[in-house]
Amino acid sequence: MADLKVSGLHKFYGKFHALKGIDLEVPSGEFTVFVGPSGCGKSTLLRTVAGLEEASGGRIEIGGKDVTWARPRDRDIAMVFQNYALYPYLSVEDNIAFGLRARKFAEAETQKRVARAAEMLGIGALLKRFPRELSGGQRQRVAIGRAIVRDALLFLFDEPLSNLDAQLRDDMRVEIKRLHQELKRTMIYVTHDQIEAMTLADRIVLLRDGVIEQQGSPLALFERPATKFVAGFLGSPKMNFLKGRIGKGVVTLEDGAKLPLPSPKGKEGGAVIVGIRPQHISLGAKGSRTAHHVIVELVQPTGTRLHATIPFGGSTIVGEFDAHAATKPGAQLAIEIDMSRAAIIDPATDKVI
Amino acid sequence: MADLKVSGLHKFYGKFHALKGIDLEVPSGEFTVFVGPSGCGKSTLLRTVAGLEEASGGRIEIGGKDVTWARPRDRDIAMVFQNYALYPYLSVEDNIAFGLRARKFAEAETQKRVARAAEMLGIGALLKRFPRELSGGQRQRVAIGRAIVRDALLFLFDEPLSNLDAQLRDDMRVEIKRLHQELKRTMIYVTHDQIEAMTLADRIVLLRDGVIEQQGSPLALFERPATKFVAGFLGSPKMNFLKGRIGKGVVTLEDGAKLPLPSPKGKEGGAVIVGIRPQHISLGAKGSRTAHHVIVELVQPTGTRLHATIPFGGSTIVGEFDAHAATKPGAQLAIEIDMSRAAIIDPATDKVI
Amino acid sequence: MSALPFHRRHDVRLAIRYALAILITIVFVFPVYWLFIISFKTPDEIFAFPPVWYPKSVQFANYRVLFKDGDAETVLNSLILAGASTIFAMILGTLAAYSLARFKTGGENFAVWIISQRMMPPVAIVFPIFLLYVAFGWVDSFHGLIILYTAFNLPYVIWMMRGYIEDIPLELEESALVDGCTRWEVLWKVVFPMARAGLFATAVFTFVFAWNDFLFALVLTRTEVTTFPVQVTHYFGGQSNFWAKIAAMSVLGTIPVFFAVATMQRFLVRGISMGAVKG
Amino acid sequence: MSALPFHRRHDVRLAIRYALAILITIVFVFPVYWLFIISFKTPDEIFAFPPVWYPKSVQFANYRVLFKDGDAETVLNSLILAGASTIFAMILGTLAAYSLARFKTGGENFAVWIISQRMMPPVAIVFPIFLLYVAFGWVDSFHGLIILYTAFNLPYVIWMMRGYIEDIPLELEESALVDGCTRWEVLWKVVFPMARAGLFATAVFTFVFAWNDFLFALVLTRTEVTTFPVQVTHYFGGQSNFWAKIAAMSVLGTIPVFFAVATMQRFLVRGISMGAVKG
Repeated sequence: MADLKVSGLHKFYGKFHALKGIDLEVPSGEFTVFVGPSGCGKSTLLRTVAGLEEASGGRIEIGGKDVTWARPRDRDIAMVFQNYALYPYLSVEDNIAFGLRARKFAEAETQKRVARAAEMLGIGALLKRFPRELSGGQRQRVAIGRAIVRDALLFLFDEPLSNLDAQLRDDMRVEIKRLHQELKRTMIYVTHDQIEAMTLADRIVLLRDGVIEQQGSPLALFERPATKFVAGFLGSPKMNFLKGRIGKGVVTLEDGAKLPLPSPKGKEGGAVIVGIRPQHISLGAKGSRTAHHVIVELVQPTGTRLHATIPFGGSTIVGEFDAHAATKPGAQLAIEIDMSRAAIIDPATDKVI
Repeated sequence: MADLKVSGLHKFYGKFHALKGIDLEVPSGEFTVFVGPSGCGKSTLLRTVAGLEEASGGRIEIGGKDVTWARPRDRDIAMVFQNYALYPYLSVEDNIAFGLRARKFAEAETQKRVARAAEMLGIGALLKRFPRELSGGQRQRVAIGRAIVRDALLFLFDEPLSNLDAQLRDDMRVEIKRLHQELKRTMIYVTHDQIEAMTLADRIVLLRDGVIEQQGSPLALFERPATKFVAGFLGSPKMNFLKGRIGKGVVTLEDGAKLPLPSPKGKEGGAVIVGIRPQHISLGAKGSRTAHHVIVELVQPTGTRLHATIPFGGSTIVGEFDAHAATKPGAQLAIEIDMSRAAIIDPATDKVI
Repeated sequence: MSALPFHRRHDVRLAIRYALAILITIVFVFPVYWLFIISFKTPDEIFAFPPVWYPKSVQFANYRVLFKDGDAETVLNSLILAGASTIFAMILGTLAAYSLARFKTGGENFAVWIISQRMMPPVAIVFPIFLLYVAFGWVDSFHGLIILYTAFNLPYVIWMMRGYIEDIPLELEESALVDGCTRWEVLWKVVFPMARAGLFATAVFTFVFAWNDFLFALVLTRTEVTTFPVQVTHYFGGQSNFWAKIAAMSVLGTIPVFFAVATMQRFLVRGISMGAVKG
Repeated sequence: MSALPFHRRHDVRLAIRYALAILITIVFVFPVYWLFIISFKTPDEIFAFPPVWYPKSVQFANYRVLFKDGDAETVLNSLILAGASTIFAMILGTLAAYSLARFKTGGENFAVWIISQRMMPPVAIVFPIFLLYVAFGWVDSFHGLIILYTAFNLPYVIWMMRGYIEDIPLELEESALVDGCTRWEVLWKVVFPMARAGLFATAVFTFVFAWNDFLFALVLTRTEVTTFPVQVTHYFGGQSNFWAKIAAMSVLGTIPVFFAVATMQRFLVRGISMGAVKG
């Protein structure tokens, strides 16, 4: 059963066409992530679902009920905002209880629910404090608490972690995922961060310029991207793209280097773009027939791994190696490229062949 | 030769002791990164070096000259700010030329330098535009351009990338590193992001609560951290810390699990904390004598890799595995821990033994 | 927001500070002191030369006479007029400001047009208003002046409150809408508490503007609702013993303003610095 | 800043909008229209009943007489006084505001104290000032009123400019200091250009305050520097042909304000909305 069904949804801001006919179903209990670069329409889509923006056309159903023209309060949703949206003049307790009191819940029930939500999020000791006395992570927890006490059909998260620093973001990510496993509710999460999308989602909906570019499980999108855009958007460091021409069982790159084609694709002589992930470039033996000899331009250690920027195939690629690969700018390397996992892209359509 | 020498530097804000006697030398031509959690004093240190904050005690020498009480303009420094600090009423060209004109450079020389800096940063086509017409990345480039035309002895960067999104941050990081290789000038860079510190630095200065916790090359700090704080601060996902007691050649964890000690450390029966990086946990054969049998609690795929959260040793650890390790919440795994790379920490002092 | 560091010599700060200190003393403090002193002086002391810098004996005769003559009553009239018009202007103005801030009613230019109204020379509109009031029979009435002050202060209230409301993060209101509030509940439960300091600060200014009005009260009142500023000027140009009366009246008329500012001080501090702290 | 969505029925917006529209028409637009119309009426038309809603023939007689009688000269006097005092108040006030904003001179309470000065009832201080001016021989002089208007507007300028200056990101100034500017150069090259819209908006208000002053001009001038508001009131309570003269004077006296607001409109829009866009 789909808790949210969006059909033919359009949204205009003046002349700007922000959503261009979105069709989408979010199955009950799933964690769905809307992801894409800024301006792709992901936030607009979420806000239109919430009723904070008015649809310019199309239909939105929540729990089987048409809510396209309903007020936010009549949509059975709860929402967590990027900047926490806590009321500075209310205590943590009153902040969490705000939605229940607005809906005239009995005070005893309100108290019970607030206590349970606070316990679940580990903020039981903070209930009497005020938002200004809390750290960023604690505020985000209170904001989540305010959403979950509501026990709504749909939980919406609008980039909830982007105001936190890297370390805290990792921790909160785990916590949100754990919360989803515990509550088993339908959650929709908006982010521009591909790593958040990959790690959190049951299903990723990748948007671009107001249309859905591809949707599916994180691994499906990562390993079988439909377009160059998807391939380049997911993964870090970014996929390397090299221009080339199809030959007999090989792709010839701009500088003449040849890469084997594991299966025949495209027509011979046709232009293609080869997409290679940095993780699929490895160090080979010097003198090996399949290895390419290159000179390292720039090196970025990350701890256990190392990213090397290497001029290759008429462009510059990044490879990920072991931290002790002993490469320095100027060093000579022999690299092997795992072409079985490369994406072959038609430059005319930007589609993966 | 040291371009910057700081001795016994103290800084008070009212009663708050922000810098507690910093001693530091930055060798000529090196890329030094001040890193640490927010409030550690890294920005205060940079701003005091720049003369934007007044030292409460100690001595600052730039290029061998005591500048402790000098105005910023008399310190021979150039600085890039987090929010770009571009003048919205000046064109890109005038922004870059601002410092040269303030110092009464000849107009011909100014023009030449601006053109060269713009070319180096690939913003030659933007010179007539205004900051509001630029993207975040372009603005950051203009800000860097304004610093490099000055040709100062010391280049200071105050979290220059933290206003950019993840993708752009990666790109600009590479560009700053390339710029340093090209210019070979002394650069000091402040960030709270350990990945930026690791990938950019020739030398990391890790601050905590106003003192230098450890300094050295990125790999030295990552692989031989002096304290638990350093071990936990660098690396992603974070190092796992498990409480245990020293036995004969082993560490016994809280739940009774035993980990081998590669070399004798600490005294028998003493409490220790074992620090294990997620990358040093691997999948072992089921039934192997050295493997630990665990149940996965949470899984976060990142593309080619996967982070699994696993209850173990009386706590919860995160392990990094291949994306196709086929682990799901609830799955049984056998894991091997590479104890030769573990950090053994004395819980009394938080020092690595 | 950190302060700029202090670099010993080359600094603008000292120059500005001295200029400021001297100006403040001459222009602001001295007249107020002089006024206060005169109100306790005997008639002889007022025009003595060299001037009497501080009175030999403090005497309340000048104040006692105010209550006998009914002058003090005009202070009460001013209180009623300023108080009532402030309440009305705040209610109407805040609602209008919300509409401008959140629904962009009329756009930026409309907001500018509204505040432009505040710039219309009072002396220019007082005449048609007088004709209008004669026609309505509103001259020399409380409701006439209350309506006028309300209308005259409305642009200011709209302008100020619009700024304060725009400073409230939109998400706070959106969150309340999602959580189950109607738009009116959002106003009560989110907008008013968030803009409280601004509300009080604006109310103080509005009160003071009405309190200080001289021209409208002069033209539109006769004997029934004489206000304190008009009453004071009745004694201008008179004998030396009137000077003492004027001084005493002035001190009396300054007391409500003093209390309004003093009791609202913490809101004024917050309201004035609101813009600065929100980043 | 996005606008809130419009939800068909349950909405505060319509109610507010109608109330606003009606109020504006009655209170602001009608008197101005009436004034304008009267200035072109013949004496007979002015007190006609039923009222003449628009004059049959436009005639400039009322205006011609202003220039013959020297009434128009008082508009020029007002221009000189308001213009000069605005320039002085802006220079002193902006420097003081910079000191308050960046060096935290005196702290928040000092800033509130300064703006509190603006609330002092003018009618209360006009009397000691009059005595002071008599002593200095400044009564009925241009410099006397210019100094007074400067001093009276200073708190307002300081308060407004302090807000605008605090809105300038500190890094812009720091960057200029590092790049080689002295503090004075920072003021010229960074603070003034950045606060330009605020500067102009504040100057317009300051000009209008001085332009509209009635009380100080009434008390402190005699014949030499009569200002336009004082001159207008000379005709109050006179014959019906004076009404026409008053109307014409009022229109004439509104023109400079109209021009000040019109030419500065784009700065006013920016200055007024500055707070809103900085986030």
